[in-house]
Amino acid sequence: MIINHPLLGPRDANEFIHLGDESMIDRPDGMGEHAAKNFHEYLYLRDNPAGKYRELWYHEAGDRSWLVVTRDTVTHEIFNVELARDVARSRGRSK
Amino acid sequence: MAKLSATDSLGGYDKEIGNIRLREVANQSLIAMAIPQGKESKFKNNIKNIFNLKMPSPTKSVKNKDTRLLFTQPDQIFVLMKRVEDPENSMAVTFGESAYITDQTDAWVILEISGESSREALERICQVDLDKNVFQLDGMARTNMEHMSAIIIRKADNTFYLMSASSSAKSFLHAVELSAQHIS
Amino acid sequence: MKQAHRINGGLVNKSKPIKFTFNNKQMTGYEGDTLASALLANGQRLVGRSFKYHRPRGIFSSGSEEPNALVQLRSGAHQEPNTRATVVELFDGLTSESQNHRGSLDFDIMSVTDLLSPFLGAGFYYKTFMWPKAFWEKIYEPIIRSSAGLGSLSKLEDPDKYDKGFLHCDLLIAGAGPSGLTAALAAGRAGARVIIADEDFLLGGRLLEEEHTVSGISGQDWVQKSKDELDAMPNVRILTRTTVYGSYDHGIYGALERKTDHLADSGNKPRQVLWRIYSKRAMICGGATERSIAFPNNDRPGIMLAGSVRAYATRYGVAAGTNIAIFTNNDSGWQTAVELVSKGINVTAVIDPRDTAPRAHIPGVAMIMGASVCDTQGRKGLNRITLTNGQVLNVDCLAVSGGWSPNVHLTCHQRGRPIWNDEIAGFVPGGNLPVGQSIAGASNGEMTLGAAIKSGHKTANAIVKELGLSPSRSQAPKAEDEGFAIMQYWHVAGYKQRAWIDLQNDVTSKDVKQSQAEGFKSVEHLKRYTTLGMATDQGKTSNILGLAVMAEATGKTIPETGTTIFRPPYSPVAIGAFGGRERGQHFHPTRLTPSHNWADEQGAEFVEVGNWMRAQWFPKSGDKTWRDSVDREVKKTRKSVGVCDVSTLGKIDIKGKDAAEFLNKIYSNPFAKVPVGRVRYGLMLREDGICYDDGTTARLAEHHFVMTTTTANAVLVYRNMEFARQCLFPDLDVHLISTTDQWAQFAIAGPNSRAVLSKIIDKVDMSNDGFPFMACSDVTVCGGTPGRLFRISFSGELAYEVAVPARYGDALIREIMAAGEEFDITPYGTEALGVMRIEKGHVTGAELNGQMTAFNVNMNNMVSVKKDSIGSVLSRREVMVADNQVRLVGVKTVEKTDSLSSGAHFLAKNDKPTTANDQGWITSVCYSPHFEQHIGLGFLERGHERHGEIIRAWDGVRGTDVLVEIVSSHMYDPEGGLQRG
Amino acid sequence: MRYSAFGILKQGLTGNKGWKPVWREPEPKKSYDYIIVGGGGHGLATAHYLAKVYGGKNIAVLEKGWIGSGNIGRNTTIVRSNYGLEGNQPFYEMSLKLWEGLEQDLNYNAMMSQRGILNLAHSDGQRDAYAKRGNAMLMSGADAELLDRAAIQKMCPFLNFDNERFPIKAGLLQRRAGTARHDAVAWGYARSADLHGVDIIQNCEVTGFQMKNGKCLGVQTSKGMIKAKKTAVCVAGASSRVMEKAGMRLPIESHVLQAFVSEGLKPTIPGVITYGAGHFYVSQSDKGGLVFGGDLDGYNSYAQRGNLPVVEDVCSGGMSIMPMIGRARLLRMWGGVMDMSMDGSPFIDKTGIEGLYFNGGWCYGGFKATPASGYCYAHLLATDTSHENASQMRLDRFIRGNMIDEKGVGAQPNLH
Repeated sequence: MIINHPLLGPRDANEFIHLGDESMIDRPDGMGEHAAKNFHEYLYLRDNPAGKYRELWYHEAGDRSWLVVTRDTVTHEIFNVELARDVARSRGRSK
Repeated sequence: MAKLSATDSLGGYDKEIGNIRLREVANQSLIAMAIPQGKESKFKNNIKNIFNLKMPSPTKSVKNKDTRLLFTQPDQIFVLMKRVEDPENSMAVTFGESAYITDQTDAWVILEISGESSREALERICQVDLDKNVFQLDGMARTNMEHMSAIIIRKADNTFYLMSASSSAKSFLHAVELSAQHIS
Repeated sequence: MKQAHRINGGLVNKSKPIKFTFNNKQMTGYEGDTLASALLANGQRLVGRSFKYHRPRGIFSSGSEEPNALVQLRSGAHQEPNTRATVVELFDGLTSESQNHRGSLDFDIMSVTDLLSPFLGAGFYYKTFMWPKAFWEKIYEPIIRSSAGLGSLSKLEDPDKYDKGFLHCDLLIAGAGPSGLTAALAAGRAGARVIIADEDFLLGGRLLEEEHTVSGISGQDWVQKSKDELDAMPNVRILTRTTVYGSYDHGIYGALERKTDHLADSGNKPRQVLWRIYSKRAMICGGATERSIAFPNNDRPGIMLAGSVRAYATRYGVAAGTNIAIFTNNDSGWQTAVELVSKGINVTAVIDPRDTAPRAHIPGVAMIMGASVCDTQGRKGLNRITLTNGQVLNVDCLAVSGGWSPNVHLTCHQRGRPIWNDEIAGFVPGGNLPVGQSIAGASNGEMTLGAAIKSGHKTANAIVKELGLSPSRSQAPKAEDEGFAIMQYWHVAGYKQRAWIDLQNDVTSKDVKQSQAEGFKSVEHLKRYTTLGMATDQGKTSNILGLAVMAEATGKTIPETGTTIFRPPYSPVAIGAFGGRERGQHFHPTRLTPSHNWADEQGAEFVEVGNWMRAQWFPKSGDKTWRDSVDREVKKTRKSVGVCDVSTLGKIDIKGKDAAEFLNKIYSNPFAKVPVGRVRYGLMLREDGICYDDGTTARLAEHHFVMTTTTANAVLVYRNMEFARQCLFPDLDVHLISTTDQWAQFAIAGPNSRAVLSKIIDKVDMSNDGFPFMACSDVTVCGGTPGRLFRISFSGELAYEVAVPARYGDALIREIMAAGEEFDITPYGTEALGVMRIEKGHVTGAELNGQMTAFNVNMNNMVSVKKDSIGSVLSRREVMVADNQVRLVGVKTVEKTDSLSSGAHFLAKNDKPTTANDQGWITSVCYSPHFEQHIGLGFLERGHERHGEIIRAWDGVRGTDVLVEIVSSHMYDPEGGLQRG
Repeated sequence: MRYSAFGILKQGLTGNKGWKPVWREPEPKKSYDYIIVGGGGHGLATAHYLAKVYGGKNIAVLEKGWIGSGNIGRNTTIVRSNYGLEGNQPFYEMSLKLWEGLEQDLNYNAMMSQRGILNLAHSDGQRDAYAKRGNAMLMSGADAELLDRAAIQKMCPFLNFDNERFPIKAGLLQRRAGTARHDAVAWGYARSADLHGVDIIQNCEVTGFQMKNGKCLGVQTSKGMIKAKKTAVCVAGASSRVMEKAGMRLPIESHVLQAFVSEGLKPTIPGVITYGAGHFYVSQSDKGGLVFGGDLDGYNSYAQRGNLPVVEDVCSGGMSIMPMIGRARLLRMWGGVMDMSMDGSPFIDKTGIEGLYFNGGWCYGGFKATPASGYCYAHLLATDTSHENASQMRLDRFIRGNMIDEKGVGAQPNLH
């Protein structure tokens, strides 16, 4: 596969490490209410769609960016690649 | 106590294989500079003032006679320059709060490959497109070769710098050497 | 031997004879021959035996679709089984042997299986070999296995080299026949970066094998002219002997180039190169493959594909027989007749089941319409055929054409489904081609030369436009559209004799019908039940026949019956080529420590630790065993001082205003308030609450920490920290960089370590107050070299770690050894390191194996409940902190002379070794020179409250069972006075 | 029709015209006591044991395509019981024992071939981990042997002992392990289930569940509504997609695992061999093909095909440990969809919905589990209690913190 890195352009996917669902960004508050239940759902339950899927890849052999890749799990077509840090910020993560 | 003497990763390797020349480049310092959050423009100005260079783009290095700047991460660049002692501290003085500086000189080995067939040899280990029109002069890419992390820079027409981890320098040299042998 | 079947003409170089052997028989061919064409030229008809019934087999085709003519090429370690004679280029000294027979090829005793064939039909083995039960393993299966397979491996290491590489292009053209060449010319002239690849050693495809006129000149001349033009284009790369074997995601294609296979001697260059081709666009110009017709006894040597008989005559100057009949259901068989006759080859008859002949007359050839071949004779070579009209013809070669199947394989590798085309009676690509892929020519069902060339030209020009280039104004070469009409006629039914569909695996039309009768009607069931199409030819000539016979048996149409999926590779690829150069010592990179050369000079034994090579111990003369060395290193270190290279530990520089806060989230224990100049031990959990890594982190400045990780986890820890930094806490001002390779780091341990280091370190107050336990500092060493000093201890002794830039590591170890000489300093390796950490009770990867919690290792107080750090919440789940969990303990043998072994399980004294009685296991053991007995660490149910108990360490796989006393894991200097002193 | 040597002889002498369909092709009834969704190995085995051992009646197996078309139709056919954890080992040992009697149980030769599995170790730590595992195997009643380098060299002289990057230090051998003819397993179970009255309905896709008051009353299918007292889902590879129709999210991701087979060769490799320092395992089929594989591709996929990096990685592992295979040719490569669970271990459990049961999450180890999975699932369906050997294979184990994580890599499915 080829991942079109937003900064570096198209790069072979073998330079990247795949982590999984984009929702791994949405880490619950460990000191919040229902933390145990929230962490169980966060870490273990998956939508696992056959089709469009937003997932995290890490450019380990390249610029060490974490990316959010929107990819079809049936055709492997890639629609969009974003810097995960931007996505994280847009989802309200900060410090 | 005697002062410590330095040992280069490949002992100053320099060899010709067919029409390819392969040599270790050991007289350089490599310094990582991370850009503190909120200090981007200050950092950029310092780069301009100190090196008289612009910020490198993600795929192209910038250079002058002594110094080359490489993009390595969205908030980090590498400075490749003539060898200085303890660059971390000397640079820290110059850059102050506008950069976090880490010496990387000893973490890397630098090989220079040159000659007409250098591309043909690199074709065997480098998955980046090195076509003259695509990977232009001063182009750079961080990638992997034979399971080793590598930075490739196009220095001249058929001349490339190849940088990889110093601990596996011998394996890296072997990979490049073999590529030259397999085509010649 | 005279080349009795050689005729005039052809593209072989008759001035360059080549000597070769088949079954030790000396033969001669010419440069430009394949092994198959040379064998035919020498009149060698019998070349192999079939898989199941050991039927005699001859050359069937002239390309990579060959099911029959498989040989073992070369000899010794170079022996290459199952090699298709039809694609082997002849070279001087080539040796080849037939395979799959017991006894000689002519008298194969295994051919007795043919007589038993009524009992060996489809799936027979599923219904038998079950009685008595014990016979399967001992008798039946060994017999089945020994008769399975065709050729054999030498069982010696493959002596050849392989390599890989990466190519990039705008347009990859797979296939250099008429459409491919036309496309390459069009795209090349427009300035596109083109790669054109063909599995043959010559460009031209069918133009080499058939007589055609292209743009007013002979097809062969046009090929030469086109090649010359392409050769002159710097933007075009021609890869002959290169099979594009697979289509992968996003325009990536796999191709295998045979570099030196056609040479007697590789000259120490790689035999094959496996290319990964990154293409913006790709064109499949793969042509078509001819198939046979299933008629009774259609498997004899001499029965061949008609197009191949033509190819042997036209390209190789070889007559496949002296008396040839042609059996065809389509017009191409007639063209074969015409061309053979024009070369002076005797064609007895053309037999065609159709009513009307496509031609009025071919001189000297009987035209037998409305008839089929219904039997053949000749055990080891055809000598007679019988027709449905009762005629009997004496022929030694029967050229059969059942029509042509477009080579759609590469369009299907991403699970595209081809669709049936009634007009050409074949599958053509469906609409769902891989992104960026186009197809032209016969592989797209454009069966005539004229149409193929036009489509190659048109498709290439369309691609050129998509690439943003301007098509050149040149016109498509002109060529005729020859006839290709076909009748869908698949098998000659109604006869008792077997009619072969899959020649290699011996699948007959009866097997297909039986499969249907037993309910295996889906194409996939058919394939699996009968093994149709599973042979080395991947069913290239048989799949559609099988499908057609199944369709007829079920009363369905072919498209209703379906098609099987084509998977890579297009033709089989050597495993060695996929492995490339990553073999032996170069399987993975080797990482060396800064003191490696020095340790090597000391005669150290090295051990692989991940990709690192580390000194395991340093033998001295007088050491009888490795234990002698290790014991000595431990004793001398504990008594005086020792030094060990610990550079392999992961080192991460962490800088930024929020570095402390960041570490506080990463580590389970508090890190926000570590003072500058201090080191803290940190425990890292995964988000699921399991211990994951540990190490010390030093605060060298307000905004600067240096983390150490275990050697094994360095990359993983870094990755996870980048994840936390970018994805979880994107606004923290914190920056990471790996400095593992930057620093040479040595542990100096033992009561005299301070004295040794005082000689090395410049200007530092080394007193216990000046530089206490867990202190750290930037320093200079040996008169000015920048370095770092940490007072940390893995051994439990007074100990330090000193680091300098890696290029000074070799010098520093020598200086340390010199400085330590007066204290009898010893270097120690990973074994002594392990002994001392077990004595001290420090955990490593053996304990933190990814399954253990802080609770299990008695460090639950290190998981702060006052903050939210990675893994803290889920570390508190009920089962993970239950009372009956295993806990870290120390163990000592009750008898001092007993040994312990890691991996032994704990059992109560009188319990039997059962899963229910299992109480835990031993993770690490060593002989302790300090305690003068074997000790270990392990996990035991409620172990923390069972110190003093005597239980068993049972190691069934090693056959030992010893009594052990459970003790605290902190065995050596439990109060820690030594390391603090 | 009972299969026997006499039967084959008789058929052979009479033109093989008397063979009957191996299973019926019934139309679905309006309602069943048990519906098993998924006609793969596990579903068919469940039907067999439910009918034969637990006396279940009125059972249907619904299959979307042709039976055996899922992972049992494309896998590397390894049968073994060499696990280390208590949650797994007794289950897989039960499975191996069922394999050992399978042919007699089914009157069908699935060609179970006990030629052993050898896991190579390349460091002292790996050796000790194998020893720990081997001891757990022995405790469960399985067989295990720890071999040293010399013993391995004697057994497999063709391994790389001379120029290896990661020397062979030891090996864990289970002699009773081996391979079986994967398709035949599905066919054998189908035939037996059919003979016990189970309706096997092919080309019948489940499109939804019929729910009422939180209870599952049956399934909607491409052949209409079918009611069931108990609906048992067993569709590994498609678990998430099917259970989503019941509103469930699972601790499962779908990943692609590639496998490879070489051209047929005369006997070369004695049993199953796994490389401990690279991603490679291999065996040789009864037909002579080297059947081999390695790691997952690493990304979520339902595509049933993989990509080149893993192909090359697997082959370089193979060349590293057994450099004699260089000249053997890779004939076919394919990819299957794996139900990768969050700890690498499966589920056989009730769901929170009454009448709906779930079996899945087999990762890439489902083939060897087929008999025990069917047996334990049948037990659960018949008794509504977990079989003792599957008692930890529960859906709630992550809430409770009872992971069965053999590899110790945590909640990251692509690493299991």
